[in-house]
Amino acid sequence: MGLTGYLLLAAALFSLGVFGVVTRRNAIGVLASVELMANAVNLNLVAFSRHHAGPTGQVFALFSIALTVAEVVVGLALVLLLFRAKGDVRIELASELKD
Amino acid sequence: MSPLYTALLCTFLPLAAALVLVLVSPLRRAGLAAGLFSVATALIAFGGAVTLLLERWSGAATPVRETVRWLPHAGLGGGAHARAVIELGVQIDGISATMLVVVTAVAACVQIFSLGYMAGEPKPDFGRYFTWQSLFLFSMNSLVVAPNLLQLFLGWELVGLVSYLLIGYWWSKPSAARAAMKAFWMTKLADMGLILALLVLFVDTGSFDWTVTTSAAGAVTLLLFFAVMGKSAQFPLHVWLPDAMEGPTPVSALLHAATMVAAGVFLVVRAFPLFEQAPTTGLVMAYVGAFTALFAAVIAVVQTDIKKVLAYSTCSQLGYMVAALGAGSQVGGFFHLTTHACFKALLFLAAGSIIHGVHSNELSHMGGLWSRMRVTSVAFLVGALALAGVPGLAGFFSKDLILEHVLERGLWAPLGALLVAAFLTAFYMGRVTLVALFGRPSAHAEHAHEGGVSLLAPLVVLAVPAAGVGWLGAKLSGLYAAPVHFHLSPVGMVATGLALAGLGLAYWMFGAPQGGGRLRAAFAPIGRLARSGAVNARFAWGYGVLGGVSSIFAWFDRYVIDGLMNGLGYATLALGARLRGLQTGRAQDYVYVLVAAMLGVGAYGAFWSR
Amino acid sequence: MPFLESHLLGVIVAAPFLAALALLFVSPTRPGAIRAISLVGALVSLAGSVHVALGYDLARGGLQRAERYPLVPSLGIDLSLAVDGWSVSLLLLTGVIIVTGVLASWTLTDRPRDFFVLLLVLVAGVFGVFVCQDLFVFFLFYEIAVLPMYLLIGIWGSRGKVPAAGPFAFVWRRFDVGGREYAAMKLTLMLLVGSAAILVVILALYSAAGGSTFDLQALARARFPRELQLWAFPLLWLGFGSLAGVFPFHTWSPDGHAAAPTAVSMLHAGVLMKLGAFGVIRVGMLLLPEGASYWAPTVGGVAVINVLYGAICALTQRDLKYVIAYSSVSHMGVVMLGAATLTVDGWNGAIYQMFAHGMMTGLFFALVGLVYDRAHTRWVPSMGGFARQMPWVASFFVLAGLSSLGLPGLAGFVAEFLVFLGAWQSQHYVWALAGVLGAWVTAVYVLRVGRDIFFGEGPRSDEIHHLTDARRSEWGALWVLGACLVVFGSYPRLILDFIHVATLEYLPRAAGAASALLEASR
Amino acid sequence: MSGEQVGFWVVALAILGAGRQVVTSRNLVHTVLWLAVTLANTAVAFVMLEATFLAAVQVLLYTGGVLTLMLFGVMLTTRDTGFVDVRSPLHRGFAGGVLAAAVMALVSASILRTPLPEARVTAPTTEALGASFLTEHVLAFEALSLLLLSAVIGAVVIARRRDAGDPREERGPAIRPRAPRAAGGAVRLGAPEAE
Repeated sequence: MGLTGYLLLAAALFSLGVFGVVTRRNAIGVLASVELMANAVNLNLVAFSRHHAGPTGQVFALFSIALTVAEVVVGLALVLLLFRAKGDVRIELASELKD
Repeated sequence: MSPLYTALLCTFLPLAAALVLVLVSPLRRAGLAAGLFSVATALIAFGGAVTLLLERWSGAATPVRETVRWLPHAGLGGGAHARAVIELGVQIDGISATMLVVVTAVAACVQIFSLGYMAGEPKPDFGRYFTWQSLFLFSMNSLVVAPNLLQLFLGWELVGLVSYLLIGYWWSKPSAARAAMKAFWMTKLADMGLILALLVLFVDTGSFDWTVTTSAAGAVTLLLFFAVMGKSAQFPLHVWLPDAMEGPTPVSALLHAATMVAAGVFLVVRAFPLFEQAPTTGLVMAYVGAFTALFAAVIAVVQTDIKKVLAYSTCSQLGYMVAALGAGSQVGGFFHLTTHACFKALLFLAAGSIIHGVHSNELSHMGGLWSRMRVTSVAFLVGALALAGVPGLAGFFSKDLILEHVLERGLWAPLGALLVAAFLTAFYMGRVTLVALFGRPSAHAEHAHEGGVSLLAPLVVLAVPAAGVGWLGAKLSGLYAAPVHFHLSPVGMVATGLALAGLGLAYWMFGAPQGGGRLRAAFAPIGRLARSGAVNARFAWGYGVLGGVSSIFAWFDRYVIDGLMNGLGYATLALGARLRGLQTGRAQDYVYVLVAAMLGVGAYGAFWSR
Repeated sequence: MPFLESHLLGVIVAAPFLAALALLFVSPTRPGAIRAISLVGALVSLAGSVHVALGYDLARGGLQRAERYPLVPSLGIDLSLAVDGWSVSLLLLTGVIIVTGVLASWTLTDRPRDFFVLLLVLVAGVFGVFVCQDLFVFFLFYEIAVLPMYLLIGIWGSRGKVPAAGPFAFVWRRFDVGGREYAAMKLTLMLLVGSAAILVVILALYSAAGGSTFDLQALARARFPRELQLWAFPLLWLGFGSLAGVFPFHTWSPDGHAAAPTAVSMLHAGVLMKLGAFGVIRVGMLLLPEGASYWAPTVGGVAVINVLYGAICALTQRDLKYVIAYSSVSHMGVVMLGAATLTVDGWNGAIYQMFAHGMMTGLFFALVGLVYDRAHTRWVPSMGGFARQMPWVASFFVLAGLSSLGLPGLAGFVAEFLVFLGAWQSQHYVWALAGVLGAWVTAVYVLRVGRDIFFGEGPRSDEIHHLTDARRSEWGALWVLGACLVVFGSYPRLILDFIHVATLEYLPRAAGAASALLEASR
Repeated sequence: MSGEQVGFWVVALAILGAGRQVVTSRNLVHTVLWLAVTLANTAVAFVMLEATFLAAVQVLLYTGGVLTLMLFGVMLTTRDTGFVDVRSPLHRGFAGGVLAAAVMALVSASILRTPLPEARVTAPTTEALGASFLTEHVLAFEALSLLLLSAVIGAVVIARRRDAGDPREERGPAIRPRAPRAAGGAVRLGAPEAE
């Protein structure tokens, strides 16, 4: 299977992630959607590495995975904080951005 | 020592003294030691100046001129500017050597006099006084040895500064603080002329030298003369000079009689080659100078403060010099400057001695000092007679020279004014002498007594040139021009006659006969006019206008320009309040917009931008 | 130390940054250590600047000590540092001002650590602007220098009172006009709006030059199309000009300077305003010579307004800081005037005026801070006779005043004289006249305010007592600045030679365009 | 259709199907479990791309570590609501669909328009990967470890319960809803602080 197929697969996965990020109400749901997007990116990186050249793509994918882990950790911590503050984790509760 | 180094010594030694006094606080605060230190440097400078003059005197020396580049400059385009340089340096020739001697001599005398006169001051103030004195000597000397107009301007401004500092010496007195400020404002206003003249000259010729030929001579000289009017107190910019008498009397003697105010005249003497290229300016100068001579003499007649009389007299005499230079007589102007420096410094110092004895400036508080303060009185008398133009004394020779030249040029109106001024000069000096020295002693004068030796020695020393320097006219003029030999001209005889008549009138009115009551009544309106300060009022009015304009501007800036900016901010805020409805504060909505925007940009970049 | 020698410019820029960083690890309760670290950071920069000046090869001229650290190579953004004659002089100025600024705020007790951190970051930005040869990083440093001002004024500022009046009086109900937060906000907003204009031009230049480099030298060789130059130059002029106090965007200056604490005023008026003027010349006139010569009459005309208008406004101010702030507006006008003449003397004068005015206004604000600190008021009519208790402060005030009114022998004169000379050469006679007149008006207000504060009879307000003269650290600041005024005024070639070398190299570009313009108009 | 292609389609369908469940499932526990399915299938895709090491990491780190963590999160926070997420309003779902479709359209259009190399090159060995980590990318590697460390510390700091003595904690909210405050300066300008 060629590169194009993998890229299209990743694009589809990414789009699903976008959909989830803007529609899910629960913060953990949003987090899961973000994971989908990150996963799509990793898929891209590995596919490029396979069809293009050298280990750099895989190295980046590894970095990306590690970063995602860190992000999940911090994200979950924030979710916990939100829960403790508001008693719920619906994401619209965190609307402090509005002045 | 070569002339160059001597000149540098004369200039920079006083600067070094001033710096030491500024930086070494203990010395400055020590009072008398600071004074002696300053006097010593002044005396050394005087010695140097005398050597320089003597070298010229013997006729062996050629003019010395050394310069260094002060500012980098590179004119665009070719011509004169390609080689133009901006430099400072030293030029020693007959004029500067003579002037150096005059300046350092008077300065040394005044500093010695100050040792006694200012002895009652608190020690730190005493030190400050001598710091400024040393700084003055440096400034004045750097002006005198200037090789070009730029350096002359630098020195010119510096003496103005020292004048400000010394007039304001008693700064806690509001009137002194105001007078200092006023003097600076007025001279600075006039200095605009000098700086503009420099610009015109430099852009036209690529040089600040006064020896160049320029097509803009008229503009340059008129601008220069405007500056001279300020510095040398010519009508109508003379108003600061009488106020400047707020300073200590020795300061008045040095700065506001003998040297600093003469800097304007000195400028014209130096830049004479430029002035010769502009006859119209000469005419203007002759008229302004003659009018000032007359106008100030009239006012001097009615003054009751001895220093004010001398101040107006200085105005008047400076008018003489300006008129002489306007009439094309470099020698006449400069020679009168020299003689005037001697006898006017003497008069001021003697007046200072009197004030020291009487503790008052008012003529009515004096009287009968001849018997109580003999040395001072004799000195004052010599100065007064020299100023009045009594034959044989210094003023007689120089005044005669001036009148002769004015007559030669056929300037009838200025000649008339100058002759009347000569009469009035003799009259008011006679009046002051008779009232102060021989009048009925007032209560103040009862206990008057001579000061110490430091007060009297300078008087004695200065009295000699005040009496005799006139006889050196031919030799002195020979240092920088064709020697002018004295001969009594008809106009000189007329002037002498008028002077003697003036003295006689003064004797009739203020001496033993005490006559002329009706004449005195005739003078009363002039007195009122002088005291009301009509010219002064114009300037006060001008200052008020400036303040008014400024208030309007400031209001405009605060409430219209800045108000506009504030209004803009206000409008932005109002707009922001409207737009706020679009903000939901939900992170997801922001993400949505973000992604959509990125999509837009990406789509544009990928598909439409090609 | 070869490393130090080859990375000296980087060290100069980094030293204040590092000092600020180090301060973060110092306990806020140890003001002594905080001050010492700040002073060391400032001194390192100053020493570096002096070393750069001493090592600058005048005979060779041009850019020297080039250092290059790639930042974003794909966009052509490098942290590239180098000095020319102009930078040398301005580096020295900045070094002196930050050292004296730290000395002048020695006695600050309110949150000293945060204060010094911000101050040092600010000055690092200033150093960066002066040595930076990459347009993008130039802008970056410019912003770094401008932004801390908001906090510095907003937190440590003081307030003046501006009564409501005029056609916009309704605004007063909404804003606390004259308050420190108002002043900080106004300053920041106005400068940011200027920055936006600058950024637009920078991006336009970048793409017009091929989109591969931000290097100033390369951009200067790029020869931008005339249309671009004609619209881009005024944007740059107003953008940078808002910081240089160009009329009518000067109105942040009186409020900002009045509200700012001493050291901040010193830095702001002494150095930061120069960044604006420097930007106009360095970016505007050198990259857009045709635009510059086309707009020069306008720039000069507005500068004339600045000179006279600022001076006249200063005349009636009763708040001491407002007097000095307006005088800065007036003197920055002289800088812009010199720049607009497009002559060697004019440019020399403009850069030298930056230097001289920096020293002078630094001294002024240090003194004003001292007076305010002792008298607890800035209201001039309530003062008087202060010279009795503070003779040295009075002396230095007169010295600074004399320099500002252009007394020969002090630095201000040299700059003004050269600018006037340039104006006359460029045949804009009115500019020279206005400049000379402005100097006279300056004499009027400076001497008067000096008299009202220091001379005459004692304080007119009963609330003023316990006046004391300058203390040790303040004393040091005053002497350094005062000595600089005298030394660089009597022997200006110490600095002017550097400036001259750079001017001779840069001016032909702008002037060449000017003469071409003249040809075209014939 | 080669066996490999068949494998690709199967995996692709599995990934997308599970992904759809992740974003739509109402039950949060289900969401997380479906996410595990997606990630595991991605690991399979990695294997097909001959990135075996990565596949292993994916399974261990993601499916093993992260998902467990997320399950904990779900359990802790949505216990009371029975792990059920609130339904999004219809318009929101619609808008999200449009956005996702747009993303898909744009990205796939870009992919299809770009000439891509379809031929494979030799897959990098795990050894090469390791070498690359410790030579060429060593700085990034170190930086990453720092990042992980700080993330862990940050998470602990953020999520840490306040000391029992903290009165704010007793009342519940740790972040008190503050009085409306200026975010940008412009608003602040309008609300002068009394001095």
